[in-house]
Amino acid sequence: MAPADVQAEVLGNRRLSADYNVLLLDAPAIAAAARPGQFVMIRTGPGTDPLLRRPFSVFEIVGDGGRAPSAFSVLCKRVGPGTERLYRLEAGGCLSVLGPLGKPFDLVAPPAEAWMVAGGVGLAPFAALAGALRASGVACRLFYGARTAADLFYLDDFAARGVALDLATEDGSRGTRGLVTAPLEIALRGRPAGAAVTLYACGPEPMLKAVAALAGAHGCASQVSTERVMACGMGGCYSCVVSVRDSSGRARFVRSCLDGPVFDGAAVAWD
Amino acid sequence: MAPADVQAEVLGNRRLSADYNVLLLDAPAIAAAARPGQFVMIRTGPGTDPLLRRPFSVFEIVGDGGRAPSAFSVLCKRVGPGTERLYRLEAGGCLSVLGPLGKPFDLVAPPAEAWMVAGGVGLAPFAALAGALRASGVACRLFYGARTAADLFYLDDFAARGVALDLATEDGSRGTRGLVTAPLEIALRGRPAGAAVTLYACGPEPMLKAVAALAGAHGCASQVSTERVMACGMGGCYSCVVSVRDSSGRARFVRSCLDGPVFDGAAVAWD
Amino acid sequence: MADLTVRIGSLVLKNPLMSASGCFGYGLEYAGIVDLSSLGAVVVKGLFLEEREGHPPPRVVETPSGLLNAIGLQGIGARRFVREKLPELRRLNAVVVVNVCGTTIDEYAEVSRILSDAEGVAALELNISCPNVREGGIQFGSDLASAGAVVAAVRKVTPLPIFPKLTPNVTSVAAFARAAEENGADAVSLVNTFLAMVVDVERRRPVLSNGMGGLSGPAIRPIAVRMVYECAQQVRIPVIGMGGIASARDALEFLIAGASAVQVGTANFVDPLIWTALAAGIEDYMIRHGIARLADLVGTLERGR
Amino acid sequence: MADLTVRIGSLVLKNPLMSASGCFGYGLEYAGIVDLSSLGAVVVKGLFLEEREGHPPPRVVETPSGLLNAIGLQGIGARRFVREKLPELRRLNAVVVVNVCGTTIDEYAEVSRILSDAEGVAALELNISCPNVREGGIQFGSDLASAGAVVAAVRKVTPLPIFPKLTPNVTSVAAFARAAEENGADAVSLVNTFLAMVVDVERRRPVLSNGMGGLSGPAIRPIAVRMVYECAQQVRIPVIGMGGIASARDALEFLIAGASAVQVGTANFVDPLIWTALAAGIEDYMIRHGIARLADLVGTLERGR
Ligand SMILES: Cc1cc2nc3c(=O)[nH]c(=O)nc-3n(C[C@H](O)[C@H](O)[C@H](O)COP(=O)(O)OP(=O)(O)OC[C@H]3O[C@@H](n4cnc5c(N)ncnc54)[C@H](O)[C@@H]3O)c2cc1C
Ligand SMILES: Cc1cc2nc3c(=O)[nH]c(=O)nc-3n(C[C@H](O)[C@H](O)[C@H](O)COP(=O)(O)OP(=O)(O)OC[C@H]3O[C@@H](n4cnc5c(N)ncnc54)[C@H](O)[C@@H]3O)c2cc1C
Ligand SMILES: Cc1cc2nc3c(=O)[nH]c(=O)nc-3n(C[C@H](O)[C@H](O)[C@H](O)COP(=O)(O)O)c2cc1C
Ligand SMILES: Cc1cc2nc3c(=O)[nH]c(=O)nc-3n(C[C@H](O)[C@H](O)[C@H](O)COP(=O)(O)O)c2cc1C
Ligand code: FES
Ligand code: FES
Repeated sequence: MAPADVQAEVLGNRRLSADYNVLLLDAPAIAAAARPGQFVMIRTGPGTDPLLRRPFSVFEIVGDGGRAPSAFSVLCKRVGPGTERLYRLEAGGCLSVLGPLGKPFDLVAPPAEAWMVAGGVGLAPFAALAGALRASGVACRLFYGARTAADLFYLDDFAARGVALDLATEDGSRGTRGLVTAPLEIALRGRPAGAAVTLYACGPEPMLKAVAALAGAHGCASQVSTERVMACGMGGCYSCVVSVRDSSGRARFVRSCLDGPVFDGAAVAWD
Repeated sequence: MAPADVQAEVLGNRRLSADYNVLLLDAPAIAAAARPGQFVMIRTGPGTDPLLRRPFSVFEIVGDGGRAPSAFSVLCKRVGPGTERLYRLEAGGCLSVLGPLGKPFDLVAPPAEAWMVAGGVGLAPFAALAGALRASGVACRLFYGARTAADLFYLDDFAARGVALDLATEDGSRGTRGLVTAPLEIALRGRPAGAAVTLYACGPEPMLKAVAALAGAHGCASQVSTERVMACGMGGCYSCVVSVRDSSGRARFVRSCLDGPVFDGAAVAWD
Repeated sequence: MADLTVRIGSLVLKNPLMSASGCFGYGLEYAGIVDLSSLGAVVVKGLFLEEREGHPPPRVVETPSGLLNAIGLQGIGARRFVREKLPELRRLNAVVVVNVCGTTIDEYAEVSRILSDAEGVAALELNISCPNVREGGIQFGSDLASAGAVVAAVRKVTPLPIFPKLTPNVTSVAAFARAAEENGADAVSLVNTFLAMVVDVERRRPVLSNGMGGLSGPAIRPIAVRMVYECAQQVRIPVIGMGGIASARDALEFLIAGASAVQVGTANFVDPLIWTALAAGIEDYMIRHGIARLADLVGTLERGR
Repeated sequence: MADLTVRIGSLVLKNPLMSASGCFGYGLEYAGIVDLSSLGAVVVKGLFLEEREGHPPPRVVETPSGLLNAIGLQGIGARRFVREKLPELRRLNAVVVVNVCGTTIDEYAEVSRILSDAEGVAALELNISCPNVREGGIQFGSDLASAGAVVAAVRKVTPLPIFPKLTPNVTSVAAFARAAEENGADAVSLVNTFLAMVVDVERRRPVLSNGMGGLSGPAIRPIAVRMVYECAQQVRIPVIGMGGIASARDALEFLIAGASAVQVGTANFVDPLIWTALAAGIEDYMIRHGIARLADLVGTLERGR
């Protein structure tokens, strides 16, 4: 399915905190085609500084009642000039949005369980993923870590979808104190022998690497969503490469915008 | 008086038309010091595209009841990316504003009359000028030309200050059809012999040149506000030069941000 | 309707718009959203004889109105290109120009021979200007004799139009354009990227893994326009201009300064559908100015005010 | 408190921040809002022996994240400067560096002599790199022998520290830095502006009255950083870096790449009060990284990841 380049109206900008916001974008062509784990490239404004589009995961896919999806949202964390602009946007504005792009997550089917592991804004691909998995009856669990309790968002939404939550904060203000991989490891240890679990991970690279290692150690599959600087998002520039082992075990640079951003955690040649 | 570089809050943005707006800026230091004909350099937003500040005349100087001026406005015409940003600003935003800068108009005193000649957004310096002149009892007349009737602004305000209006539009939709210099010439011809009139002009360069020529032909003084690309507004770059004759009659390039933007129309070496 | 055709050596292009090498993959990546046959030519990623891995990430970093890259010419090599990409490009009626790389003069010639023997390559752009590989690339492009030698060697093995791509990192680009012309080039293309560096001040290391990289994008446009003007003044062969083109107005700057055709690189990342707007904008300009043929616009810059 | 002092030849500056020539008038224009004595040095507008009118407007045009200028070195000449500006600059305790221009080697020497004889000039920056005047300037700066000859001639007539200002419009800036060092320069400063052009497509003429101009501002910063790095690798004398510095972070890029001091030009137009923020930002960085003396930061870039 070819991506679309649309002028999307901003239907709403919900500021979750001083740094996080959720933009709801009117973009039926993208919303209808998007699969969980895919991303869009957003031009944050006019002019040439910032110059490039910025990649964002498709967060929620919003349907119009029972009809086809007509809008989708992105969860943004303010870290620089591009996300600053997105944070300040008002409803009614317009954005160039190109997508959906990249390879989505592979969806498991029951009885396999899906355990999602999110670090910070790495939560972004999991609203859509949880929606799709729950719709096909997959048992879902979300391991979600952040700096502090105030940076944990959308907990009620995941809970309402029937996703079990395991929280962790670095300052211990909510859930386990420390990294989210700690409760994950405990859960992996404690799971009934033979229960098929696939780990889905999105967050800082060290977390992805740790999740892939845990998956390996506990005989689970893992799908990790990588994050590289992406200049084009379309396969045109070769900026976004991730080192991935091919079937012969040789590590090669592959474009994460085309062959990812989701990769088999076991195939990534972590450095 | 040294200029100030202030972070001015936008108290209001009145959009007069699809292209014109008036920004009211909270900047007591500038408002109190500004004299009619001076300008400010405004940074239209963050980032490096657009890179430079943009020069704008001080339009209205707004007092706080009887107390010292606390705010001033600028009249903006949308012509490019910088003015586009200013057009879109919302009240509550902040702008870097440097000023007041440049040489103001010399104010005449009664019985001399002041005839202001404005072309389009060249109206900008005349609200403040009319205010100052009327306060000292100078008879004022405004010759004001624009493309079309809808581009003539603030007529009631000038009228309310006791300024006589002579309008011209290129399409004839209001006032004389054609350029504003036509009614000006008629008025100059018709004025009582010996009546001292100073012409104040701001607008496109051909208009300034014509006004200076008319002033010369009719034995009036003229003060013209020139418009050059200005990179710094402070005398640092020598980008903004106007060719002006010195006392010996030799034309030299002088910086319009320091020695202008207001010049004696008779001294400018028009090309 | 204005006549937008462009002639480069024996090649006639339907319009002056080309993708810049390395900014459009092998073309096929964009086939889903761009009609490749609507471009004057599709210039594909630089190819050596063999596959290349390129540099580790980070490979790019954004700069004010610019992009710094050190991809390191990751690519599938000439033979795999002919086998795996060319048939599909032909099927889509793309006019294919291949950006030819080499670490030796022999490699340039060998890659050129392979591509000339294949069906469906319209022209060869000789990349003697890549700042991101130690061997080859800019090493040939910053020395007049070597640059000439590469062109002469390729000229011997191919009947295809060839255009060396010049580096801006020299005192006189025009001297290299003349050397290219004298050695049988059908055109020259310029500019490749400017050698540049961004420092990560917290880590006190270059941001890019390779250290330095090449700067592209609107930031460099005024320098590129100047260089295209200088070259066009000094050679009779066509000049293919690029560097920061992001709108029809930008493309017109290059054409008026003397470019017969233009390439778009970085701006394609921002706006992959840019081609239609560029073609329409140029045509609109020509109609507005009463210019029937593109060739009548090329190089019409007047000096002085 | 960190030690920000910088030594350039016999000169000790209180901090590494200098105004770039041509971007700060004669300094006095800013005296109302900037304490001139708080700058490491005030580098004033380029001066010939005699007054100069410069080019007709338009003299500048904005480009993406850059500024193109062809002022044409309008100035009051060395003698009037000494008479009319220097006394006030001394009164304000400014460390004054004069940017010296010439159309002949003799003129460089004569201007340097006049300025050396005057009381209150701390150093001379030799402008062998202005792209905007036909005679002099870049003509000396793009030829190794002439560049060396200018430095040697000025060296003979002045005891003041001298630093030639290098043009980036050459294949190897570092070669010019070496030539400067060999001929007795106390430092080199770089970069001057990049020769460039903007075309007014409607009028099919250059926007600037002079045709071409020099590009400055953040757009060129990554190229300037690379050149400063290259020069610092190849000479032992201090390098004074500039090109697009607009924040403390930007200044730190240059210092880490090897500049002992930095100049700020275009960004001063946007933010004339930038100096305090720059000094504070550099000092803050040094404290945060446990660097006591600025000299311990200069040139600490590590290569590789
Ligand atoms: C596939 C994919 C999906 C993504 N999904 C999301 C999402 O759903 N939500 C979300 O918020 N983000 C997401 N991201 C990340 C997001 O794209 C970036 O946060 C965004 O591009 C930042 O843009 P910016 O202009 O705000 O900041 P930038 O300035 O572009 O980048 C800020 C970061 O880059 C570093 N940086 C920039 N320049 C330099 C330099 N010169 N030296 C050193 N470091 C530098 C900064 O330190 C900082 O950490 C995703 C990324 C990818 C690849
Ligand atoms: C002293 C002074 C006072 C002023 N007062 C006011 C005022 O009160 N109100 C007001 O609205 N304006 C005023 N101006 C004018 C105002 O400063 C400009 O309109 C503003 O700077 C435009 O900025 P911009 O970014 O919107 O457009 P820009 O893009 O900077 O400029 C737009 C104009 O420049 C031309 N231009 C830009 N780049 C090029 C190029 N490459 N080739 C050819 N042409 C080009 C465009 O054709 C266009 O006409 C004043 C100017 C001066 C000098
Ligand atoms: C990511 C990237 C990769 C590039 N790869 C190549 C290449 O393989 N061969 C080549 O000749 N030029 C390459 N270039 C240079 C471009 O083709 C072009 O010359 C340059 O980017 C200037 O044009 P632009 O400003 O429109 O991008 C590359 C540029 C970029 C940004
Ligand atoms: C308007 C303007 C005038 C300049 N005049 C001079 C000059 O007289 N002498 C000189 O050596 N450099 C001159 N320069 C170059 C600057 O000193 C500096 O080298 C260049 O602008 C790069 O720094 P920046 O990007 O911080 O501006 C001038 C630059 C500008 C923008
Ligand atoms: S972002 Fe350009 S190839 Fe992936
Ligand atoms: S605008 Fe810089 S000197 Fe006038």
